[in-house]
Parts: sequence; C-alpha cells; structure tokens
Amino acid sequence: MSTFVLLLATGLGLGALYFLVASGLSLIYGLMHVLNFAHGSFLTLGAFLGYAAAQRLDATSWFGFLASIVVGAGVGAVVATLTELLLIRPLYERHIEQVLVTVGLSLASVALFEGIWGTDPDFIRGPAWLEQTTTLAGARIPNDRFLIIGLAALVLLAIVVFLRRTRYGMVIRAGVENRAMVTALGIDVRTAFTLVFAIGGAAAGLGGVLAAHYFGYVSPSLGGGLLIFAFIVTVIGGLGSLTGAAIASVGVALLQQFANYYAGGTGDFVIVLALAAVLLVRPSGLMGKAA
Amino acid sequence: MSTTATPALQVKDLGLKIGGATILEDVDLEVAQGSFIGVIGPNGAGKTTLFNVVSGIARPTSGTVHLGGRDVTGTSVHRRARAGLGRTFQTSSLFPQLSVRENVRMASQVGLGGSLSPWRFPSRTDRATREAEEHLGEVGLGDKLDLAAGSLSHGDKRKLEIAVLRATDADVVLLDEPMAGVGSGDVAGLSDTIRQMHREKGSTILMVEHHMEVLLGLVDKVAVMYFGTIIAFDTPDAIMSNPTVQSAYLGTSA
Amino acid sequence: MTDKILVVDHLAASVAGQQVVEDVSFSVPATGITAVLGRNGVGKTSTLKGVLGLYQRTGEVTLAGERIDDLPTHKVVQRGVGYVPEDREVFSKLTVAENLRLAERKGAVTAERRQLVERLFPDLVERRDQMAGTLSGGQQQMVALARALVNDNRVLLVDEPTKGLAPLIVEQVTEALREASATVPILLVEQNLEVVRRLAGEAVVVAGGRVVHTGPAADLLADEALTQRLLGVHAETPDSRPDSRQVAP
Amino acid sequence: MRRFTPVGLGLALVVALAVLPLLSIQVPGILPGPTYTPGALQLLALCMVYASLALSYNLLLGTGGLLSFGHALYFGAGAYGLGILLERTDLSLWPAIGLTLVGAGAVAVLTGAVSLRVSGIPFAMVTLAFAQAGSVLVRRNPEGLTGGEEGLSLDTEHVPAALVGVVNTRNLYWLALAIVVVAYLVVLWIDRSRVGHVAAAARENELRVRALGLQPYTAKLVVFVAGGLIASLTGVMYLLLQSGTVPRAVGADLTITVLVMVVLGGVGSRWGAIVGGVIYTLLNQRLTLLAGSDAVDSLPAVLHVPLSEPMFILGALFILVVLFVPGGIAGTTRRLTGRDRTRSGSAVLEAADQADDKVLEPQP
Amino acid sequence: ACAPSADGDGGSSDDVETVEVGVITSETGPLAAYGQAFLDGFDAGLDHATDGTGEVDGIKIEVRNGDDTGDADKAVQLTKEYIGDGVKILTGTVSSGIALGVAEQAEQNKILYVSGAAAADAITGINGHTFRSGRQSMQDVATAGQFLDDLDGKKVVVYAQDDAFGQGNAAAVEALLGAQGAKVQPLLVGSDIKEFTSFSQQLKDAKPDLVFVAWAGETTGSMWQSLEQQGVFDVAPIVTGLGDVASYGAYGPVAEKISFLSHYFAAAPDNDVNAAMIEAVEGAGSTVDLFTPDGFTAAQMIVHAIEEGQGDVEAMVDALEGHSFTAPKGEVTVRESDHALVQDMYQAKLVEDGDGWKPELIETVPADEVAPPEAG
Ligand SMILES: Nc1ncnc2c1ncn2[C@@H]1O[C@H](COP(=O)(O)OP(=O)(O)OP(=O)(O)O)[C@@H](O)[C@H]1O
Ligand SMILES: Nc1ncnc2c1ncn2[C@@H]1O[C@H](COP(=O)(O)OP(=O)(O)OP(=O)(O)O)[C@@H](O)[C@H]1O
Ligand SMILES: [Mg+2]
Ligand SMILES: [Mg+2]
Repeated sequence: MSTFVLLLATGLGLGALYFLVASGLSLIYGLMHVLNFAHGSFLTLGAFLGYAAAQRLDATSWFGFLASIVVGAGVGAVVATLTELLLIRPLYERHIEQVLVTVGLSLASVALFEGIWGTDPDFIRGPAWLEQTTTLAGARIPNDRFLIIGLAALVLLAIVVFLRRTRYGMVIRAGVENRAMVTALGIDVRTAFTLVFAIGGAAAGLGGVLAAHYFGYVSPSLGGGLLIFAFIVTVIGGLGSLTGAAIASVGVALLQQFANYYAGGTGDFVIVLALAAVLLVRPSGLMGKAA
Repeated sequence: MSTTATPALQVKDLGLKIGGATILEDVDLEVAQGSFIGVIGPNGAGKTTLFNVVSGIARPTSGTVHLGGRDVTGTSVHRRARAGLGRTFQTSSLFPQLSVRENVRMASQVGLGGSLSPWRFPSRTDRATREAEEHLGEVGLGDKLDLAAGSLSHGDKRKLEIAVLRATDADVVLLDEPMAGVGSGDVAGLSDTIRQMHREKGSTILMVEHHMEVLLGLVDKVAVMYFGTIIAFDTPDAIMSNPTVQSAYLGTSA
Repeated sequence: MTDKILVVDHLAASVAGQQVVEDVSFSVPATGITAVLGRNGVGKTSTLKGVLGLYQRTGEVTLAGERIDDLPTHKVVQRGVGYVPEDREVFSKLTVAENLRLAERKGAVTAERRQLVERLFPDLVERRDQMAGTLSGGQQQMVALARALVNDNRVLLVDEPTKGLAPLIVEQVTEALREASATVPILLVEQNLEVVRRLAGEAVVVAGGRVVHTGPAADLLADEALTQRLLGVHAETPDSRPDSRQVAP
Repeated sequence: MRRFTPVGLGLALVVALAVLPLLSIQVPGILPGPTYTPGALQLLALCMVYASLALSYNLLLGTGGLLSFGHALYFGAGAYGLGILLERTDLSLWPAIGLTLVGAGAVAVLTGAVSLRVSGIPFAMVTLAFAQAGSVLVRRNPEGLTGGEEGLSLDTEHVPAALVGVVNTRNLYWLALAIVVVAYLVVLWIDRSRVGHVAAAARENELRVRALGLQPYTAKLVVFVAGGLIASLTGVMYLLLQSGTVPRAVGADLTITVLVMVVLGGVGSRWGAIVGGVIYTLLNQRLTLLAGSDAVDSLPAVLHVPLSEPMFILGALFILVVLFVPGGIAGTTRRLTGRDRTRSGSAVLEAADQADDKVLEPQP
Repeated sequence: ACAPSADGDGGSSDDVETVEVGVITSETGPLAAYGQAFLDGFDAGLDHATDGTGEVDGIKIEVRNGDDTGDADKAVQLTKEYIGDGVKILTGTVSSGIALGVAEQAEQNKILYVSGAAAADAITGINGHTFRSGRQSMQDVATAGQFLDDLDGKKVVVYAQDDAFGQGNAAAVEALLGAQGAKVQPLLVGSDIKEFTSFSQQLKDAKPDLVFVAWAGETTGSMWQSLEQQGVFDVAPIVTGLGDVASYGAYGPVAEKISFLSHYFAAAPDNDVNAAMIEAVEGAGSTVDLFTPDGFTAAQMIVHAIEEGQGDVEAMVDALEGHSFTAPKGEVTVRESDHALVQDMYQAKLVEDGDGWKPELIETVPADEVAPPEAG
C-alpha cells in the first residue's frame, strides 16, 4: 500500500517536473510551430545562473532559493528573447529552418557550457526542508515534490490566463497560420512572437532551477536529458494544448513510475510505445484540435 | 438518353452532421450518364460539402453514394478516383513546388497506368508528358510549362486545375466553381474547354458555379441546393423562373 | 494633390526574387471607386501587395500626402488602409468572432461600422463561434470583407470581392461597397465587369506589370475595341436571355 | 547531349576517388597524412559512410518530405544486425550481410507502415519513438547480444582477411566508395521513377494525389523503406570499417547529425547530401585538432573557451548556414550558376512542415 | 605523386632510435576530466621512469596525443591513423567501450596496447596484445566484500544501474561474494531512471546485510539522497566505490555514513613513487585524482616494455607479462595468464573538510586478497 502511495506521489512530482519543462516548449511549439531544441539549454543556463545567485546569498536559505528562482526565470527569459530576435525572427515562416537553428544552438550551447563549467555535475544544496520527507499513508514523500507540484500548477494557471485573457494568444495563433495577413490587419506580430519566446524561456529557466533541486545537481547536460520527455508530453498532450501537456505529463510520469517499478525498469520503453499508440489513434494528441 | 441505363452517379438520403450542425440532409440526386448538371445555391448551402462526400473526402453520417451502379459509400478517395471520378477544388489544390507541366503529367500518368511503379521512368518525351503539354495548350498555359505551380496567379491556377482534370480522363467530373477568379477575357475559352471535355468523352459533369451566364450556357439540368438539401432539380428555364431561386439566390425578386 | 488619397508612382514589386510589377503609376481619387482591371497574371494583386508592403517594392507611394513606401505593412495599415485579400485568407483556426476581433483597430472601429457589418452579413453573426476554416467559400469571403469594413479607413484596397459569391450576395456586396464608398475611397480589383460598371468611376488597366490605360470606367467599358484589346472581352452586349445575367440591373 | 556532362563528371570523380589510395597527395589540415596512408583512407572512408547515410536521409526528406527523427534505427539495424550475426552464427560475411539487409528491411517495412499513418511533426515523433525504443533496447544489452553501453566489436572470424587490419584500410575504402555509388544509384533510381514522382507530389499535396486516384501511402512507404535499406547497408559498412559499433549508431543524436549534414548540403539535392556528409564528417573529425591547437590555447578566455569546444564551432557553423545560406551548399551553387528552378531546399523543407496542418475541407 | 610501394618494411632496422607511443584519451567531451587525470599521470610517469630524459636505453620515446572526445568514431580514426603511421604502442582512453575497440585493433594489427582507466572486466584477458594499467570491477567488488567479516549466509544486495557497468558489477559480486557463501540479490534499476524513491523503498524492504551500490553519472546525488530519505542506512551498511574528487559532493549529507572502497586517492598509498607522482603533477599545476595513477602506471609499463623489447611488439609483450614493479599504488604485478593488474585496494570514508569532503584511509587491502579471478 505504502509503495503504491509512494509511486503515486512521486509520480505526480515527476509529472510536475515534466510539465515545468514542457510548458514553455509546448507554448512555443503550439503557438509558433517551432520545436525548440534549444529549450534544454535555456533550462540548463537558468539552473546554472540561478544556483550561482543562490550561492551568493546562501544556498540553504529560503531567501537564496527564492533568488535562484527569480534569477533562473529571468535568465531563461532573456536568452529566449535574444534567441528569438537573432535566430528565429530572420527565418520567419520557415518553421523547419527555425527548428534547425535551434538544433544548432543546442549543440553549440551545450559545448559552450562544457567549456565554461566543465562536464562534471556540480552537486547543489537547498533549504533543509526540501531534503526532508513527509509521511503520508506510510510513505515517506520527499518535500521538494510538493513544492514542484505547487509551482507547476501556478505556471499552468499563469500561462492559461495569459492566453485566454490577453489579445496576444489570438494574434499569435493567427500569426502562425498567416503572418502576412496579420500584419495586413495593422498588427505588429513580431513583438507578440518575441513575448511568447520570453515566456517560454522563463518557464524553462524556472524548470531548470527546480530540476536542479530535484536531481541535486547542475550540469551542462541537465536540460538535454529532460528535453526528450518534454517533447513526448508535448506531443501526447496535443500540439499547443497546455492542459493537454499537463495531463500528458502526469500520465507519462505515472506510467513510467509504475512500469519502472513493476515491469523491470521498462518505463522509458513503455512511454515510447504509449507515444506511438496515442499518435496512431489520435494524430493530433490527446487535447489537440482535431486535424 | 435512355432511362434504362444505370445512372452515372446516384446519391440517396445523404446526410451529414458535424457537432450540432446539419450540413447536408436528405440529399437525393440521380445523374444520368453523359449529362451535364449545374449545381447552384446560396453560399454555405452545402454544394462543396456534397462534392466532398461524393469524392470521399468527407464521410456522410447517413445515406449512400453509387458510382456507375456501384456502392462506393465507404471507399477511399483514391479508389473512387480510380473508378473514374475526377474533381477540381474550390480553392485550387495543386503541387505548388512542382512545375506546371509536372502537375498535369502526374494526372496523365494515372490514366496511363503503372503510376506507383519503381520500374518506369517518366521522361520529357513520353506519352504522359506529351498529353500534359497538349492539355496545357488547350487552357492557355502553353507558355508557362516550367513555372512552379505555386507562383501562378490566381486565375492561371484555375486554368491549371482544368488541365489537370482533362488529363485524368475521368468519366464523372465534379467542378467546384471553375470560373471563380478567371479573367473575363478567358471565361469563354475555358467554358469551351469544359464543353469539349463533355462532348468528346461524353463524361458526366456536375458543376458548381455562381457565374450564371456560363452555367446556363453549358448545362442540361440544374440542381438547386438550399440549407443542405436539394430543393429543385429541373431544366434551366424552369429553375430560372422558380420564385424561391429568384428570391434566395439570384436576387431578382423585384 | 488633396483630391488624391493615394498616389502610386513608378511602383515596382518583386516576390521570391522575381519582379512581378514592373512600373506602375496611378492615383486614387479621394472619393469614389477606382477599378484596377487586367487579365490573369498581369500583376493586379501584386500591385496591391506592393502598396501594402507585403511584397518588396521600390517607387513612391503617398497616402494623403504622406510617404508610406518605407513603412512596414502594419504601419501602413495603421495609417488607415483597409485590405481585402484575393484568397480570403481568413484565419482558419480562429472563430469568426476572433477573426473580426483581430481585425478591429484601436480608434478605428465604431458602433456604426459594427452594425453595418452585421447588417450586411447576418450569416456571420449566426456563425460567430464557428472555426473560420469550416466556413463555405462564400462565407469566408464575407469574413474577409467584414474585416476591412469594421474599421474606419482612409482607403480600402479590395481584391476581387465578389469572387465565389452567389448572385444575390454579389448584389449585396456591390451595394455595400457603393455605400462604403460614400465615406471611404476604394481601390477595387475586379473581374466581374458588371460590378465594375456599376461601381467604378475611374479605371486603371494593367498588362505585363505596367499600366496601359487610365480613364473613366464608363468610357472604357463602352469602347468595344478597347476592352477587346485590353481585357480580351467584348464589352457586355445585351444577352438574348436577359434573366441569365449575373447581376440584374 | 547536355545530360552527358553530369554523368561524365560523376564517373570521372568516382574513378579519381578509386585511384586515390595509389597516389600520394597531401592535404594539410584536412587529411592526417598522404592519401595512401591508412589514417587518410580511414577518414575518407568514414566520410563516405556518412555521405551515403546522408543520401538515404535525403531520399526521405528531400524526395518524400518525410522529416524522420528515427533514421538512425536502420543504420543501427545494419551495424548491430551484422555484428550479432557474425558473432552468434557461423555464417560467412556475404550471406550474413544479405540476411542483415532482409531483417533491416523488414524492420523498415513494419515501422514505416505504422509511422506513415501520420505525417508532419507527429510522424517525426513516432519515428523518434521507434528509434528511441531501439536505442533503449541496445543499451539494455538483452542476453548480452548488443554489448550495451560498451558496444559490440566485430567478430573477424568469418570476415575475409582482406577486410581486417589497418594495412587493409585501402580495401575498406574501396568498399565504402562502392557503397556510396550504390546508394547514389538507388536514390537516383527512386527519384527518377514514377513512384518517386508520386512521393514528391504527395509531399506537396497529399489530398490532390488521392483525388487523382493514387495511394500516397504506398509511394511514401517505398521511399521510406528504400531509405531504410540504404541506411542499413551503410550501417553494415560502418561495422566493417570501425571494427565494431556503439549505441550512438542507433541514437537520436545520429539522426540529428545526419539531418545537419543534409541541410548543410542542401535538402533535395543528391550531390548536396554527399558533400554535406563529407564536409560534416571532416569538420567533426578534424575540428578537434583545431580546438586543441596552441593557437587557440593562447587566445584570451572569452575566445579560447568556446573555440576549444569542437561541437561549439560545428553548432555555430550550422546556425550560420541555416541563417545565411538557405538551400545549403547545393542551393547556393544553383543560385550562383543561375539554375535555380522549381525546387529549392527550403521550399522542400516547408512542405515537410506543412504536412501536419494542411486543412482539409470540412470533415465530420 | 604516387604512393610508395608497400614492401619497404618501415622500421625494421636492428637498433631503433625512437619509439612512438600513441596516447588516445578524452581531452574534451564528457569524460575530459578523467582524460586530464590520466594524461597528468602519464606525463609524470614518463618523466619518472626515464629520469626526465624521455629516453630509455638510448631509445627516444616520442609521444603522440590524440583526443577521442569520448566518441568511438574518433578513437578508431586515431587508432588507425597511428597504427598506419607505424606506431607500435598505444595507451589510454577512459571509456570502456572505446578501450574494447582499441584492444580489438591492437589484436588485429599486432601492436601493444596498455589500456588506461577503463574498469571493464572484459578488457582483462581479451587478447594477447592488451594490458591494463588500472583496476577492474572485480577488484572493487572484492574490496567491498572485505567490509563483512564473514560472508557466509549473509544477504548482499547489489543496487546497480541496469547497463553494462551495473550488470558487470552485479555479475562480479555474484561470482566473487557468492562463491564465499553470500546470498547475492541484484536490484538493477534502469540507468535512465529519474525517480528513485520507490526503488529505495524496495531496497529497504529486501532486508539486506550489506548493500553494494554501483552507480555512476549525474543521477548519483539524487540516488543517495533518496536512500537517506527512505532510511536505507538504518538497515544495513552500504558500500560503494569512491569516485573522483569532483564526485565527493554527490553523496551530500550521507557521505559520512557510506563505507567506501577506493581504487585510489592521493593520501591512500604511502610510498615514494606516489609522493613523486603527487609532486610532479602538482608541480605541473594540476592535482592528482582517481585516474592519475593509471596514467602513471601505463607510462611505467611502456618504458619497461621498450627497455626490454626495443620496440619489438612480441618482445615487449613478453617483457610485460609477469612484470612486477612499484607503482603509485605500491607493488603491482602484471598477471601473466590474463594481463590483469594485481594491485592493492583501499577502504575509506569521507570526512567533512571545510566546505567540501576529504577521504580518509580506513585500511589498505592487500593486492592478493582482492586479485580478480583469472579470465578464461
Ligand atoms: N465544422 C463545422 N461546423 C459548423 N458548420 C460547418 C462546419 N463545417 C462546415 N460547416 C457549414 O456547412 C455549410 C456548407 O458549406 P459548403 O462549403 O458545402 O458550402 P457551399 O455551398 O460550397 O458554399 P459556397 O458557394 O460559399 O462555396 C456552410 O454553411 C459551413 O459553414
Ligand atoms: N509567390 C510568387 N512567386 C513567383 N511569382 C509570383 C508569385 N506571385 C505572383 N507571381 C507572378 O506574378 C505575376 C502577377 O501575379 P498577380 O497575382 O499579381 O496577378 P493578377 O493580376 O492578380 O492575376 P489574377 O487575375 O489571376 O489574380 C504572375 O505572373 C505570377 O506568376
Ligand atoms: Mg463551395
Ligand atoms: Mg489577383
């Protein structure tokens, strides 16, 4: 019983982490059709600089932790903005080439991080509470999972509000379909695109800081390792559907957890099959708009 | 036209609902071999949808479609095309990066068979290419053979659509507003081409067209669609004097 | 120059590295409708896109005395240029209402304009929440028109607005354009000569990327030899079947 | 008459490459030694392996408009398939290769049949998923078949002596050259045949193809399987050349690398793919030298840190190509020689992308 | 220009003047830090063994360095390049996969290969031309076994990654400790696992007497944290291998509770060679680490081989087989039968040292007590 509760709770935590990584990816992909391979690098950079900020102030204090979150998200937003301005914007309406540029950026940036910080992971510390556990139905659940679940919910809410309550969501959806026509309606679509990238980058940076606490380290490959799962949940969830990504994150994480535990570590295998199955039955993903 | 022959196209009790909306309802239509039918009706009446159901792009929620006596309701788009059904699209549907010649060539090749063969190699001199160039000449695109189809102007794309259709050699042809956007100077020529296709091959044609002058000059009978159903199917003269048609479609009620 | 709202001088436009408008000069009077005519592929649409900056252009374009040829498209439009594109170009994954809301420019929409659109296209009101991609061709054309009419503009560029519309709607749209032209000058590309006859004051004929004729539309359409030469048609002769005409007079 | 020139040029190039091991030509900075030395031949042979892999990928992307993220699976199937057969059975080399290709072809047919049911980015993801499954399997080392992380080395017992050992690198080089030629001819053949034309048309407008009475699925499957087979043949060559294989040969990274090669060369161009494969491999192998060189070491840290990372240079270079050299090397050449016609690389790419959101007319 | 005809037998003259040694290892890429340590050791070792002359017995030793970046393609390329140029001695690499590939080439081309830091047991006895200068997994495991006084009837759970490294360790424990009467139960966990909590609980529920952890890579930190959170330390002693200095931080607060077996850390051996190595490496501006002695030992072996074998491969092989000498880790022996390197191992613990951690020696385990079983 306690094993089941443990699997469930930690699965939710893992799902929340996946969602944090996927949210920005899904936002950018869904709205701009750019499958951002550099998303992992935004995340890594957010984690590195966020933790550096925390260390300045005292990594084991809550104040330091808070600072790392703010800095991480800020750094993510800034690099994402620069990426959009310098690399994505010149290639407008050439989605595949935009994807290719992000592929190049991810190759180059990971190498750069390795040059700067070395390839070994830096093991990090956070507030003591995060490393302790809370017992629920006989299962000792690490506290940081609760924090991550809470923040993931907040991010989901914030982005949904942004898309629903502001004009930007509409401008961007229209802009992806026919950019020229949006400008012909008198709207400067470029700022909207940049904003989406900035928000996606901020989500990535935030995800990076939390992922670093989840895994206990920062390293140049931190983001890349999570990226593939972010891709998978984004696609399973349905292109551009944030709620879909959230549901898929939890589903994928739970599936992975249970398969790993009960089916001899076949978690990755199982979710890959799940991805294939979902796409074959519903090519547009769980919550994607039917094609 | 003998009444004993099986109709080229027969549509029975066709219905289509999407979500809560009824797009088609109780559509019945029997088109005799070799006839030329005009389909008119207000915008959004369901004309294009009817074509989509007949060609297999949309699936009806009820009713059947028979082509040359065979029930094709459940079969795929390409099967129906193979069975001799050809169509044009209201919004031009071409291969934008292939050349004008290749666009038509692809269609001629289907008519000649063996299209999916890895053992046969198209060339600039084979029969399919020659036929393609012929058809392109007919519609007046003889001097644009090597342009990418996507770079054609709107009107030229419509002409290319007709050339593609000519090349498919279909027995039953659905034309969805072939004249929309064609320059007034070319309308006559294009309608000649369509008439020729009808006469020479004896193909059965259904044509949606808002350009009444052209339509009336070509068709034997007119079907009128209104809110997803066919409200009249008669000779052009009878249709033109139908009061509903006048008030709801032509706008000459005064 | 105050009687000209839009002046196009030696405009050339290119797309994908290919010159599609060679050298076009004409002007649009501050009132009424000016028609751009020509056979398929001569560069009518490209001219409009050049004016808007959707295609790369050189030459001078002046809107009410202000040069706009170095402005990006959205700035041109914000100066009060409404556009109805040839291929409708509705946003298929947005609802009808969203399509219209997107088109509304701050300070340019008025209640009367909204009412005009609703009166002209009751169909659209009914289908507010339908995805624009699922509309019929004619309904999409209405969305495209409505997007331009909902704002107060200083000039409208309208590319084949009646294409694909049923005769009844053609008549209504023609009426709408006439009504609109009372308050805003319109540059109209149109293949339906009957519509041109009823609306246009001036006519500009394009061939091979250049202007080959300008003058009053009525004179042009009355001159059989000229229309034959420029547009490839005989000017409309009364038909033997009067009720078969596209638009009843 | 005019068709003759490219054929003659190609033939001359192949002959020139074939006699290279008999000559002594120094290409400082690019080749590690004169062209007859095993080091140089090994490098050139590796270039050819990747060139033919890039060719096969170009068949998918350029001709079929299929953006696959799982192409490495078939390369890996060739390499691991042959490796396992040679180790676990008594088959001699050639029958083992035949059997490997049959097996890899079967894998391609199966996975292709499933993944082609979707298109665009979903297709990319399903193929990625299959390749990922293959990669997980290889790393897991089931029954000790694949050697897991440490890879599988070539069991030379049944390999002809002429293909074993550094002194025989020459023979491996010739074999690799032969495989590029075969790959090129097969790709050319598919491209020129009717089925290739239909696949190219389906890339542009699938609905149109169906409305003409053709089944785009079949055409795309033919292209996919042909691409897969060439990739596995290339994998076979890789195993022989490297005397072994590592899990990277099935990983998503390799597919991305090949994608980079094809884009570098110019999507949709056969010789572009070859050039892209060769250049990428040379850069990838030789940049390490530059990165480790004293000249770079003596630079200030802002320059020396990035420049001493070969992948940084490669990634940055790739970005520059995509940004400033659209259509890759082939596209640029075409533009310079004024032969740009209907098909440019980025147009083909666009088609691959649009596939997923092409709006059909209303459907229930 | 034409290629020279192939029959001119390169360096077959009787008195060799120079011998080239190819050192292939990761200078960049994910394993760069390991590669650096190996190279530091190698340079120091070469200096030490040739008294700073770079010559032995009048033969000049020329070193060629190649960066494999951890990529097998590059390693094969370098290997063939070197062998093609007539290099008869290769050494290096920190990746087991690459080491196995180079070993394969060494056998095919009849040259001498002294593998470096790669721990794979498979390298031992792989062929007649391959030697090793580092330890192998079996030696780790044997050292771990020393933490229990009596293994008979005890339950040893191996908690390891489900990959070649983990599987190898599990097999080694089974073979070695199983033979001594322990009940060995492997708990293999996918190496790509992200959430350890449930496995930690499973481990605790297994009620082991000794836990042997074989885990490498970035997830190490969260793995240990999870063992702590689920209370596995309250159940049984946990043994694992001590990694390089950079990994000390991975254990977090539990570091002091873990029993470490160690291949090497600077303070473990107490002999002149070790002291000389530390001095040389630090003198060159670097620090000694886990794999520094492997490089040092490799250099010592190569110098000895050249001295005895004068560059002739078979003679050099003969010279190394059975050779005993004082390496940084003390007296080591190249076992004649399978080329295993029999060497001392260490038991250690981590103690807090300012901001970081510092290993302290508990006990040196004599070489013969942890000698790997002979590879057949
Ligand atoms: N998903 C949907 N939801 C609601 N209504 C739909 C949907 N898809 C199509 N429709 C409606 O179905 C009707 C039929 O459209 P269709 O394209 O067949 O009209 P049409 O007769 O061809 O008109 P036109 O002459 O303007 O081309 C339209 O009113 C359209 O809005
Ligand atoms: N995207 C493009 N790429 C290349 N050439 C183009 C492109 N768009 C238009 N053209 C070319 O520019 C020329 C003018 O096209 P344009 O669309 O302006 O013609 P038009 O006068 O509007 O014709 P229509 O009456 O058919 O709409 C045509 O010959 C066309 O081939
Ligand atoms: Mg229609
Ligand atoms: Mg036009």
